[in-house]
Amino acid sequence: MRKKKNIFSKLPLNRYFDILMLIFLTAFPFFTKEFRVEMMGRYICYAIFAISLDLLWGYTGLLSLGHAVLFGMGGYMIGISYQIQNGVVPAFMQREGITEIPWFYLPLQNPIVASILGILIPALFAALIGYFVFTSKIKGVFFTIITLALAQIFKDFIINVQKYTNGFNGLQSIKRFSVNGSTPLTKTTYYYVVLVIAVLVFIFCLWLTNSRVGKICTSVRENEARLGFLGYNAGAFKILIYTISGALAGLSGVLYAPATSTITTEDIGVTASTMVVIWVAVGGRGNLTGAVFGALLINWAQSILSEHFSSAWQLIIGALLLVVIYFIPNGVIGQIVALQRRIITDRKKNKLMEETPKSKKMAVVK
Amino acid sequence: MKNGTFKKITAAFAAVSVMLAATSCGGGASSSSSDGDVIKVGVLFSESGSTALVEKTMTNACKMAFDEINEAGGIKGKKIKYIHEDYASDPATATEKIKKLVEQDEVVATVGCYTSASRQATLSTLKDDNALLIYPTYTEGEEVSPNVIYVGNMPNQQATDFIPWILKNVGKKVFLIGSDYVFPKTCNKQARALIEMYGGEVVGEEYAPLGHTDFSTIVNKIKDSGAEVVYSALIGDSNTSFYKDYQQYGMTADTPICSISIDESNLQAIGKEFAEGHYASMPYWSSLDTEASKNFVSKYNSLFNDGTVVTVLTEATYDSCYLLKAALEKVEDPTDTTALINAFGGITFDAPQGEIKVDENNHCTWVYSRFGQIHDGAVDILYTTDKALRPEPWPSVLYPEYADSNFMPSWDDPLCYPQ
Amino acid sequence: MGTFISQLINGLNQSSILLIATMGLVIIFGYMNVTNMAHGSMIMLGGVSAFILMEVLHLPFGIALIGCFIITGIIGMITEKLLIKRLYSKPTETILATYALSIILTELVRIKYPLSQNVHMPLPGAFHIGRVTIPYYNIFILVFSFAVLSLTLLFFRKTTFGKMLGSVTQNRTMTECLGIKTSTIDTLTFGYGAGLAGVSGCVLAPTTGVSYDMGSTYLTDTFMTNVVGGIQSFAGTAISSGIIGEGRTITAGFLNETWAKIIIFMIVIVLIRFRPEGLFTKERR
Amino acid sequence: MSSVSTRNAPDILTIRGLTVSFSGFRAISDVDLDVKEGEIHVIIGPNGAGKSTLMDLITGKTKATEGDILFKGEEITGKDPGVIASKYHIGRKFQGPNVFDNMTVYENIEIALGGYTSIRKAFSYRRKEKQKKQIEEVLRQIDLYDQADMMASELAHGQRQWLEIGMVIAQSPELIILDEPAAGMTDTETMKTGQMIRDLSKKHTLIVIEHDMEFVEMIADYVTVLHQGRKLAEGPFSEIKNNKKVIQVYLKDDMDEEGD
Repeated sequence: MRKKKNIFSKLPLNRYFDILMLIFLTAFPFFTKEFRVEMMGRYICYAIFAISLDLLWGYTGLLSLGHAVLFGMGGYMIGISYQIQNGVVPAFMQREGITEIPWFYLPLQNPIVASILGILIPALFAALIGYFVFTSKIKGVFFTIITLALAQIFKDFIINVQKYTNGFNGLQSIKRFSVNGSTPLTKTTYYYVVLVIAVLVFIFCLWLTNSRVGKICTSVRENEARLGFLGYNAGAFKILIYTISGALAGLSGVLYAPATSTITTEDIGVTASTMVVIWVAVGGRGNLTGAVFGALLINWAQSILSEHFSSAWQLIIGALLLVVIYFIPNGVIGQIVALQRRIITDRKKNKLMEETPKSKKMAVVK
Repeated sequence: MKNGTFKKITAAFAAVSVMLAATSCGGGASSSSSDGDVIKVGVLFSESGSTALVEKTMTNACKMAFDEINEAGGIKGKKIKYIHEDYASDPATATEKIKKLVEQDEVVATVGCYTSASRQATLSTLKDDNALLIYPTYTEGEEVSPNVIYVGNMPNQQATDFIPWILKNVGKKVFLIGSDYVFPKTCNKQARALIEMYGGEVVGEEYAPLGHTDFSTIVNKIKDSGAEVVYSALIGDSNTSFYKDYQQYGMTADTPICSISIDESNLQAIGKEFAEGHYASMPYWSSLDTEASKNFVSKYNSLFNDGTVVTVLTEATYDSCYLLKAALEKVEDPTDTTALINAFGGITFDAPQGEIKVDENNHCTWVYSRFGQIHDGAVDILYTTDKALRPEPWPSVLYPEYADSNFMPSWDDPLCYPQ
Repeated sequence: MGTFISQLINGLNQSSILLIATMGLVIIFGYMNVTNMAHGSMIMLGGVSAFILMEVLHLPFGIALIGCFIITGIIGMITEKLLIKRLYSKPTETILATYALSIILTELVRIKYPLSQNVHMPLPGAFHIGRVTIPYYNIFILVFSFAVLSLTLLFFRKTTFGKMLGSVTQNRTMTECLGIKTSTIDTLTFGYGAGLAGVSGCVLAPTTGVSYDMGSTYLTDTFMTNVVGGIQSFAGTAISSGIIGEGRTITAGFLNETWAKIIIFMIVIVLIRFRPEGLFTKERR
Repeated sequence: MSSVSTRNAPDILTIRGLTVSFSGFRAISDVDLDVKEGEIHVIIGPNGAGKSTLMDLITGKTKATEGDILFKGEEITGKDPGVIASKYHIGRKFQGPNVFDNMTVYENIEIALGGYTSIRKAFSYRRKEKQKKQIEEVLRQIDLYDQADMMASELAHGQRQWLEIGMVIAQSPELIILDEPAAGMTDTETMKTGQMIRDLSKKHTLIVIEHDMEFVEMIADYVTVLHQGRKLAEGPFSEIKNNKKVIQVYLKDDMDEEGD
């Protein structure tokens, strides 16, 4: 921000909230059971996933209902990797008469390569879809519809090529990054690895959204046509942000699969895609904090509450979403930020009025 | 200004600590009750999501069985306390919930999981924590985990008697269909081998995506193939459309559908007129005319009036609970999982379907094979095996090499289960 | 060749199902610009109403059709009054709100009817021409969907009320100036669109049975069909449902159902890429 | 060609035989137009005369059916808005404030800053002294320096109009198109806007669309009158003011409108 000595130099409230969440998450393993830590680790992966959607939807205004496709691609890369360690052909392939690891899976044997591909491939895929969608005149809603269809088709596809993906049953026994048969990371270590990566992703997104590129993306959301007349090719920026978002979604998938030791088609379809949209909507979009908060809160609530209200959980989610849309459209965190913003602006307006009473008076008189 | 910020931070800290307190309370409440006079058992079935409905009847069966056991005095004087967790039809949640049951609630065993995907998702936890899952669903086999007891039948128990009978009594040209995923494909692979072994001919094989509703194309292909019988492993609601389209597009029960994957709940949805005359095979049908079966069905129906019906899954889940009871009675210390698993070998139970037995070696269960013709929305049982059939997780017709080693690879073979 | 011909005829059935399922969306999405993610649920509601009317109250199919139209139409109007009205020109919020609505409707139905329910076939039997079989009911769906299409077109083009609907959705401010009460018109239009969705659910019910999640498969299919045909074009939608229905069935005849879906989807994406305004719409200003 | 033209500067924008029709309706029909470097060229005409459509055509928002648009002798007909803005330096302010509402005034101007529109440039952009000075200068020009940190949506209507003018200035275009810059402003604000435009013309060429005749008189170097998609007349304001055809068609219409 500009160096100007006024109330603006103060950070928005949500940044304090970020720090609190970080403190909470860092301390978390010290006072809970290991399986809760593992659970929270999984939710942090979801939080990264939510951040990736926030970049696309919150900042750029492009609502994807198929974001889990990119997430799933990352997860499946690492998942496949642990099925074919040491050149063993997994049982589900043998069952279909495959005796050798297919050539296109060979690079995935190394989990590190698989992780990198798990980020690159979703990014490339997003770029490709982005190219098709954003260089034409397709409007916002159409993008949403296409991604929705994509989610459905991709799930069908993964189930169909069961020879290579174990279809509906998904992939299991995904290790927490043991390379060349080394001992996998312990649950708590892995938790911290995920947390550190999440923090890095968060900082990266914070930088990105405050950079010129990020501001351009925000202007796409605000008024895409106007941006064109300022000399920008909005489509290129949309492809860019979709690609970055895809890479981050892929990364979250790569981290997620070892955190649960499994990845299945439930993680990639329409339902999974809409869940992440709901987290971001409830938490608040366009400020990163909301995405993280929403992902952690809703998943945590689901885990705790489902012990009591399991059959009504979907109903609760539906109702919650309606409440958010009609009463706190900015989401929980977004509402807090907006409130703070309003208070500051009011003060500023009052101050300006006090400073220039004469010119104001003149305007009224004339 | 700084003061204000400080206040806000304090407030937020307070909020967080409230959240924490709530969490630790939730954690503490259930783990504190691990005293000596109850035996805790996990029940892991979905209450929400796509398979919730099917799993509801399984949850009910657990409730019914454990309440019966407790009324009859429990196990060596100890009552069973069952803790139900919902995995929302999502395998990843199943992983989380099995961890909760094992690590926090410290259950001695869990009865649960419906889809293969959810069962497989729990395997690594079961292995890491050396815990036990009793799995009641009929399954595709080709997997045996040392931490799972498979009470649901293996495909061979539905097919080995059914297929020769079909070839002899119905027709030799068979068309295989199924939903597009692991269970139907594996079952059909075995069916194909059996058909060829008994001198039949497979004239076509088709798979429809899960939840598919337009079967006109597949029915046309069946018609063009000249099939005399259709062998079906279609799952769930697809069956409704399939049986309807089958008749709508001019096929009749003269070319019957022989299904290994429909039960009473599907029959209700398909409708009497469309299911009439077709065949189906399962270890248990609620129409079974024995004292034990009739009592079981009427008791279930009197207890639960929630739209669910008794199916093979209900029965198998009920059996699972009783097999667990028998195993628990055999061991000194119920928390010794290894001993408990070993205790299952050879255990028998006089189930509604007849006497069943857990195999001494391969963790699967000897169950009956029953098939019949659908008439007026129920199955008229035409054939029942004399006694329970041997389970073959790796069916001998496809894997003769395992026939001498309990129909499975050795326990340390990576093919045995995903590890 | 035999496969081709029989698939071509089967494709007609899928096409007419797509057409009738999409028509409500042409009105709600195309004309009113409401991205209705609850469209699938409204189809499902139609199916459930059909079950209640035909199997519980034992009313004849013809009355059930009208009943379904009225029931879902009323639910649609209530939806519009309570939820949609406040969200015009907020596309994202509309998507979320209608999605939330679809969750709620689905769950409510699931609680009441957890099992998939059978609705009897009102027109059993079929024509047999050589090896090709055409069920009477398929012919009914085909004729019925075109009848509904023509009626809707007539309604929009010829009746005063229909023209009013058209003009409200085309130019809101202008009609407001003319003193037409747009909010009532909006409610009625939405109700009409929802009613059409309900009718399609009723038509589908005897072939697929009724279950709480029956709408989900139609949601993407109908949106795709609508977008390919041009969102405001009934005729375009008719043609695009023909193309998608036939394309999918014929592809499935030679490959399999899953690949047919994937291939048609890819073609649709390419089509949208080069004709975003739909295949059969003239470019508007 | 018009005989009244006495202007000597070279053409910055030349339009020949421009026509566009929407499903048969000719919104712009065979229009010729010359805009000289450094002038304030005001386009007037009654509602529906095709003024905004003409601007849409110049800036690439709408594609012409026939005819040519030349910028400094170079064909720009049918190019994309982004290209026309970034390569040919034509900036446009829309009718009614068209700004980025949920961004601060400062950010609005910063985004508009010319020369950083490609992805690569956008990444390499840093807010150094030079850029800050540039932005602050624009903010002073449009008198929004004190409001820099306010959201655009929080500004008054007139201020939003200025903000958009500021965005156009920040683009550092050679040709600025202003579509009704003073619409909905108070008298004071209108005066201020007029002064702003006069100041701008020292560095830029401007095309301004206007309704308000007093305002036109205040700023115009040269006026073109459009009517029903055709050019009715052109010349200095004093000439136009007395043109019978114009009075008949336009001024009368305008008065009717104001009478509404």
